[in-house]
Amino acid sequence: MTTMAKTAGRTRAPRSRSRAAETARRAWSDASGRIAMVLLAVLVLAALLAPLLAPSDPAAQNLAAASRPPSWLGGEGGHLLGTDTLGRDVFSRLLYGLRLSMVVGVVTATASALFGLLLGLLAGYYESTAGMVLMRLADVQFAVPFVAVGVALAAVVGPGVVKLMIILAVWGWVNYARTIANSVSQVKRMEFVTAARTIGARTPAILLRHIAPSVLGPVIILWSTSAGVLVLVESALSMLGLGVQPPDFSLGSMLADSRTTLRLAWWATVFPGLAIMVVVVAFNLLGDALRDAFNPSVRTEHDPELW
Amino acid sequence: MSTHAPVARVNGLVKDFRIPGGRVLRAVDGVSFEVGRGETLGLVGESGSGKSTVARMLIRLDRPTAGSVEFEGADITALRGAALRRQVRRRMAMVFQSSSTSLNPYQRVGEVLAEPLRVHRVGEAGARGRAVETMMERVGLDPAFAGRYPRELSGGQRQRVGIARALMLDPSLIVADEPTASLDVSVQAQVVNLLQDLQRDLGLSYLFITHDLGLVRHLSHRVAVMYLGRLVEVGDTAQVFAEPAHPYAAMLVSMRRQAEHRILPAGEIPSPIDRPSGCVFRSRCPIAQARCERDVPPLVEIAPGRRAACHFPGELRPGGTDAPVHVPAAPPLVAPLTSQKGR
Amino acid sequence: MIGYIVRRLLLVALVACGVTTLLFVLARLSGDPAELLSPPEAPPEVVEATRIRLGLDAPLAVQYAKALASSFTLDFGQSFAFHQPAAQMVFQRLAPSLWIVVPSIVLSVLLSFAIGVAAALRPSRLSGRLLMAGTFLTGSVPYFWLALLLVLLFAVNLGWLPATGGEGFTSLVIPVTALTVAAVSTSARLARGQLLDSFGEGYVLTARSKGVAPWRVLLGHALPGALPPMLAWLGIEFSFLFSALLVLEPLLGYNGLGALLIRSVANQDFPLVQASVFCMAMLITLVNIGMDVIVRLVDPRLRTKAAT
Amino acid sequence: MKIRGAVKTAATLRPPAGGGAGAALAMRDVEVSLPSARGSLRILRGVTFTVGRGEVVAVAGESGSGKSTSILAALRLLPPGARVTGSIVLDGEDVLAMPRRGLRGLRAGRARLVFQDPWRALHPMKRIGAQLVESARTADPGLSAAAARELVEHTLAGVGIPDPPARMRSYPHEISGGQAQRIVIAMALVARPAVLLCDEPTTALDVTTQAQILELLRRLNRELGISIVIATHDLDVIADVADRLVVMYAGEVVEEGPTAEVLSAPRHPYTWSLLRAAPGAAEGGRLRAIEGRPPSPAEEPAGCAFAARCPSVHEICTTTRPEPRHVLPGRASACLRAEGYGPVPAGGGR
Repeated sequence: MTTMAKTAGRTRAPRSRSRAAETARRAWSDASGRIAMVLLAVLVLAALLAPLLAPSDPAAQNLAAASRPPSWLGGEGGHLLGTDTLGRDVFSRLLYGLRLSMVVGVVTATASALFGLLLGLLAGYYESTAGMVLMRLADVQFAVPFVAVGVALAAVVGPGVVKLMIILAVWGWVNYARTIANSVSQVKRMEFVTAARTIGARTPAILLRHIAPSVLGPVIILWSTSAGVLVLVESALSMLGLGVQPPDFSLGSMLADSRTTLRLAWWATVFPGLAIMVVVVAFNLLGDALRDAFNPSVRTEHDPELW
Repeated sequence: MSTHAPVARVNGLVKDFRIPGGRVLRAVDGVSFEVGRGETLGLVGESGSGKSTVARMLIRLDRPTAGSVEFEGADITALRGAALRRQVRRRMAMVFQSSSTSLNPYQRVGEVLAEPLRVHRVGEAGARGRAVETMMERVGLDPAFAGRYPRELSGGQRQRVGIARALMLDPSLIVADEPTASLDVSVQAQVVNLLQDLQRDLGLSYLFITHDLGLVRHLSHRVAVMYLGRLVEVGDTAQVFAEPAHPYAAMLVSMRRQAEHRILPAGEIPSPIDRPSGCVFRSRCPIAQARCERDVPPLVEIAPGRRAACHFPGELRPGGTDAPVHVPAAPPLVAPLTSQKGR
Repeated sequence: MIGYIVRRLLLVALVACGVTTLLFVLARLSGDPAELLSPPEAPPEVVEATRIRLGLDAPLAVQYAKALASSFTLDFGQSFAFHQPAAQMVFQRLAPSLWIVVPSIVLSVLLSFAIGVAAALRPSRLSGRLLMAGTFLTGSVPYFWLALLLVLLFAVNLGWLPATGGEGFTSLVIPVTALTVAAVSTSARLARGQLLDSFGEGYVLTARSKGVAPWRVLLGHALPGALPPMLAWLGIEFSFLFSALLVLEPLLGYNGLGALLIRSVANQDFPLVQASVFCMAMLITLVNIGMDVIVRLVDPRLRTKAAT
Repeated sequence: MKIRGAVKTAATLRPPAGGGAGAALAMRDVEVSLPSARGSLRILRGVTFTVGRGEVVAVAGESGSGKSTSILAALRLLPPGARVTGSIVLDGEDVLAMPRRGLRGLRAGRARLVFQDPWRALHPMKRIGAQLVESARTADPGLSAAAARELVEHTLAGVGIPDPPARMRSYPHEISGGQAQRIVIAMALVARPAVLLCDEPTTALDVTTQAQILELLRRLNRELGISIVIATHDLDVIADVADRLVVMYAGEVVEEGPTAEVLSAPRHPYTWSLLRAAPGAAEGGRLRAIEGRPPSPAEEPAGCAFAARCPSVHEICTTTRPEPRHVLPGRASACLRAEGYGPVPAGGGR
């Protein structure tokens, strides 16, 4: 074979699909993954296009049109999901509330993922020193219920959405770091890491090129589920009046606002709650699909036999 | 084959591991040997004998508790950082047991092979690409596989990638830790042939770790036998297999004799945590005497080029000759078909 | 084993220090601790008196040592709002909270076990998939929202249950239901996954190859193998339930530790905040240590690892 | 030199309860397909072989040849979703037609499995004694707990375990590989089985331990008359244990016959190539590798599965699928050109 022919042969032979592309393809081919992605796309679009989609100003009060049931339950004024006790259109508020909830979930999950990834890599690689410190820290963090700290911190620094996100992100990294440190301490014992050492690769290169790609899967899975959890936590804190402060509002603070008027306008409580649930379901489904995509298991889709 | 100047020499290597409970496990206890230029030294032993730990100390993945490692005339026992990379990492390479776990699943074959060059800043990107291509052909891989991931290759192909990676920096010594243990016999033969061809063409030296006696006999010039952290016998392969001096070596060798001549060891291999006093093999040795319990037998020269650590070298011999190797006599058919019924 | 327990109990001390430090720093961050530790809107001379009485004029290191000492003696001072020792109040309020948490844990364990086993036995059939889809949905329900809906339905509309706490057994129904629904999902999914992994293990194949009856393969071989991670999860769940209580108790007007903490934060009743956070942290840590010990008792591999 | 350390003969091992006429295991035209993401994979393609009573038969082949699947299929212990056709008769029972309860009885009392990795086979969280007692009592439900313990103790002593009562109190992770494999064998023996199916019983073990375990198996066969089937990838290991050899390739039986004869004068080019590839067979410093690799279970070669790697391949081999047939008395080969292999020397050359 001549060199030219060889070169031609090489260009003809396609590079195999990258791991990332392959994983994405697997996640998409999974039914729940597809549902999750479509659902999330719809949610993100709804949040982004809220100004276009919302039939009315979400903040506009109209006491004359207060507590109107959803239009399909015979409510007047054509409010799709009714109005709250101040006469604001629930559907419009839902779209705008979704924005803040999604931002809180996604931004804080991403921030704590990045922070946790960095620290987890170090803690897992230097198990006996940095790892020990991290694990003890995690023990302490773990012992204090998050809401308790959130409440205490919010009392000290005052409520507010940015502060809330910072608190959530700082509190969340430990969970990431612990998971990642565990994965790293497993991966670093694998032969390909030893192989990298025998060719003289330096520690940063080993961490970034050899270990990090292997733990990225767990990080992304954790990111997805924790985004859902954070949406929940934000609404929980908002319920206690410690999250988003008026005039801003999230799905959680909509719940908080309407809970005292449950008798008058149940729709103002039910629909924001449902929306939270849909967001959480979407993130959880995505997490599940990604988990399967990252670890294509040999477990067959057949019932186990125990006889 | 072994020439005067050894490429590597280990002297009195000791490795202790701290284990939970404040105790110390001595995995390797005073091991000394040398690997000649262009030579294959087979390191044989059962699991827990410390052979892999010796290899890791030789290639300086682990630092010995005591003893020294010499490589290409320099003491490399305590090297670190840039000096370690220059004197050891560039000149000594390792081939691993499992071809599936020793390759990063997230790197394409081309990246795996280019990495040693990149790490040591050898050549430009284009030159590296050509070097990778040349090396792939050298080890019998289609260069088109450069864009593939390891999981897309067969076990034998992956092991070829592992060998190619070890060769990228043109090393003088390759430490091979059971490189064919995970392969089927037919594929093992391909890889072993490749390793031998490379040795012949490039003048490589191998430290070949294995538990497969047939393999060690086939490809190593000299053999070193380890038992529970100690070296019990070293010598020319043919001589050790013909007339083993140490009872443990005799026992191993007898496994290749016909059944009636096999010497089965008594009981189980002791735990490295509490090794027997005196000679480590005495608890399973058929010819152990009171003396073996007291005195540690030193590894002494019993004949030119032969060393054994036994108070009674050569007294236990496997009987008989080698069991007939099943080399089938009949050649495969090349003649045209006679009966073409073919059902 | 004893050594292990002792070492784990050292963790309690560590957590105690950690939590105290956290609260100490929080108090300093929020401005003048003397003001924080005085009743709200106290005149300057009262604040000054508090500062001297509590030793807040001393150097920070001395104050920190004192804070640690007071944590270890469970002496958090008097509550401003209730004029009682804070620790004592916390202990009084602990019981009502446990009345919610413990039944929720027990119920969720039983339910998730049943669901997990049932789903693991038929992962490919519709019933198994439906079970998993069900836990998926319940796991995504905001528990506080669910509690509100339950109130709306059973208290407001039907009038079967009291809408607020303090009415004995019936007022437990709504919070326990909400928490159980929230907790069951993750544990059921964990149980299913662990069991399915266990079914693939060599020892299950061995048991089947011995001709062991199917129910014994399940209960005697597969289940023990799946147990340790499930037990470890229980400790984590306990922590989660306490977090949820902080939201649920004030929401449902239930007089437990959670409501107390939220109220004292609002009141700036710092001794009470300190006492209740400390109490929760200790409780969660002890439960987790208990779970670790049980896991060790169940799994002999961990036991010898610790011994050698 | 006296050979020390060979396992002592123990009178406590009792012969199997079963017995009678017929083969211990007869597989005929067994096809197994396993479901996978890309459709079903044919793991076994018409496997036929017989294990006579009191015989030791080795099923040899490289990874993916279907040897382990054959062993598991004999007890219907294949992964869920597997489809089996053909006929499997184990200790006189039609395994594929048997009701579940009956099959469980067969597994419990008459045909037992020994796995490759003893640590994986033993439950890590249960004491060894409990696992063996359970084994004895599923085989014989009438056995009292005390009697079962006694039986287990005796059997453990019989397979060469020192201090059985102490071992019964230990957990699997506390013992060495050789002991663990003896214990797994003892776990099968307490049932007094007529057939012992071993799936690579020595692969996970060191070479000297390997010899000890094979010695034990041979003794069980001679003294108790247990029929033994051993799946293995190492022809050397079973050379002097097995009476007969079944060679498998890509889910098919390619050759069958008395061990010594097959090893010295193979009638199938795969067996021939495999033997030549072993390190001991090298002449002139090079091993004779078999180039290429076996077809994957997803492929369906039109002709002989070995055709692509065969040194004596002929056009017809790529189009016609060879069936195993008797080429000599007691010898079967699935090669269209088996007759061209010359006469088999008397006595098999050993």
